[in-house]
Amino acid sequence: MKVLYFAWMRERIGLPSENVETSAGTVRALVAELAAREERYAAAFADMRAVRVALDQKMSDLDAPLDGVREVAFFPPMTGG
Amino acid sequence: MKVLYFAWMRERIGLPSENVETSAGTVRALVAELAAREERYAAAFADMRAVRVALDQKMSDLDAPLDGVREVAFFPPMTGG
Amino acid sequence: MAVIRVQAEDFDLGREVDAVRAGRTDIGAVVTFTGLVRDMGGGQPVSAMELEHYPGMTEAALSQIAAEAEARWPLQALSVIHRYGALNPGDQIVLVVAASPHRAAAFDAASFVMDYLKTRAPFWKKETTPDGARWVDAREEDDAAEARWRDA
Amino acid sequence: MAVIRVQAEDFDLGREVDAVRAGRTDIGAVVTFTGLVRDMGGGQPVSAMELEHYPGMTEAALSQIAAEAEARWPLQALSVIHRYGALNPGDQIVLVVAASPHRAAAFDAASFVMDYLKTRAPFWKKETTPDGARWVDAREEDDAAEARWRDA
Repeated sequence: MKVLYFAWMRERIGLPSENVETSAGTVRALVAELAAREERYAAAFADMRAVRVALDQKMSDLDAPLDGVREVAFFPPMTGG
Repeated sequence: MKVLYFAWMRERIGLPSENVETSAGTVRALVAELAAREERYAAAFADMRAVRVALDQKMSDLDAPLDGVREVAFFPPMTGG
Repeated sequence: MAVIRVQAEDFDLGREVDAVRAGRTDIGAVVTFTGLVRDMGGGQPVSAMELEHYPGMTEAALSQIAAEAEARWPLQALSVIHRYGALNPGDQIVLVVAASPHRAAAFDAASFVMDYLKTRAPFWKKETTPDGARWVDAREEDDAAEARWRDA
Repeated sequence: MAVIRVQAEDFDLGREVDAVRAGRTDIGAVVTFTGLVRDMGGGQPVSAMELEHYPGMTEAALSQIAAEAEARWPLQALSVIHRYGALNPGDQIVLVVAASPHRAAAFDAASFVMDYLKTRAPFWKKETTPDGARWVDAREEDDAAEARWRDA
């Protein structure tokens, strides 16, 4: 599964994207796995109110299942326009 | 006093403007004088719901006094933009 | 101070917005409205339009509307350009440009100016149709559009 | 079908509107919104901006927003152009062009697209200030601006 990070999440984790081997069933379980890895991940996922998630480029939420998902993206609230 | 007509009022009366000698105290009295002149004036002022008036280039109404007014304009509701 | 122009000549949207933006970096939002002559009116094909106005009062009315908008929203620039004379379908009639630090003010100000202009600026349209030329009737929805700013 | 472009290059307002109007005489109203980089942000001077986005999802999100606008209002054309990369104060960020027979639809559609774009298109702004570079915080008023279309 490809995992992408944008904006300050990308900077905090230090990667724009990575391939993740996981058996997590939901976004929430994946976040728990990633946050347990290292301090920089824990810092990026510390305040989940400030984190948004997209599954295969569609906005989603923490309880969404990951079955069949190829691309998960984490980022802060959008500030375009 | 200068009296101006616009759009279909101008066409119905057949004049864009004219100088009018009047002692009418209000717009309503001036309209009565003009309408009594000839059929073309009577036709132009037949439906006063469709007539707007400006005094010295400011929107006004039938009951406004004419003291000191130099320019009276009659026209249908505006359709610009 | 708003830019007000009443003219027979066409105008250039890009050039007018460039003039508003020139030399400044404090504008966050520019909203423009361009009104065009449609090829249909009152359910009939329109082949030409004549726009009559009241010279002198037109400029005063547009200046008054612009001043009300400037008093109501934090505008950094406001331009209102309206044409008169002979026009054809597809031609530009009116342009409003509103600039503000914030988008809501720019949208509201441009919309307000158009709603007030429709009912308060002394312009009259005459359309040429297959049945001949006829004066366009004022629309009740234009009165309603203006009224919503008074209730607000 | 809306025109959607996500690009590093600048755009030309006049040219985009000309493209919408070209060869047609049925449009009555064109509303444009241009968003610009301001020289102030969060009460601090801003000397530069970096706009990051999510390639692929950005285009999909803008297309979805445009499709919702087209379903909601009788639009004759809708263009959404958004830049990314390094920008300076005064630079253009985003352009929305909405064309319709009637002005209210053009105003509402352009305003709707901007409100949805602010909260749903994956762009993130980083501003350079005298204290260093910082990511711009999302604003609660942008959520409120989007919500008003859902209540409507």
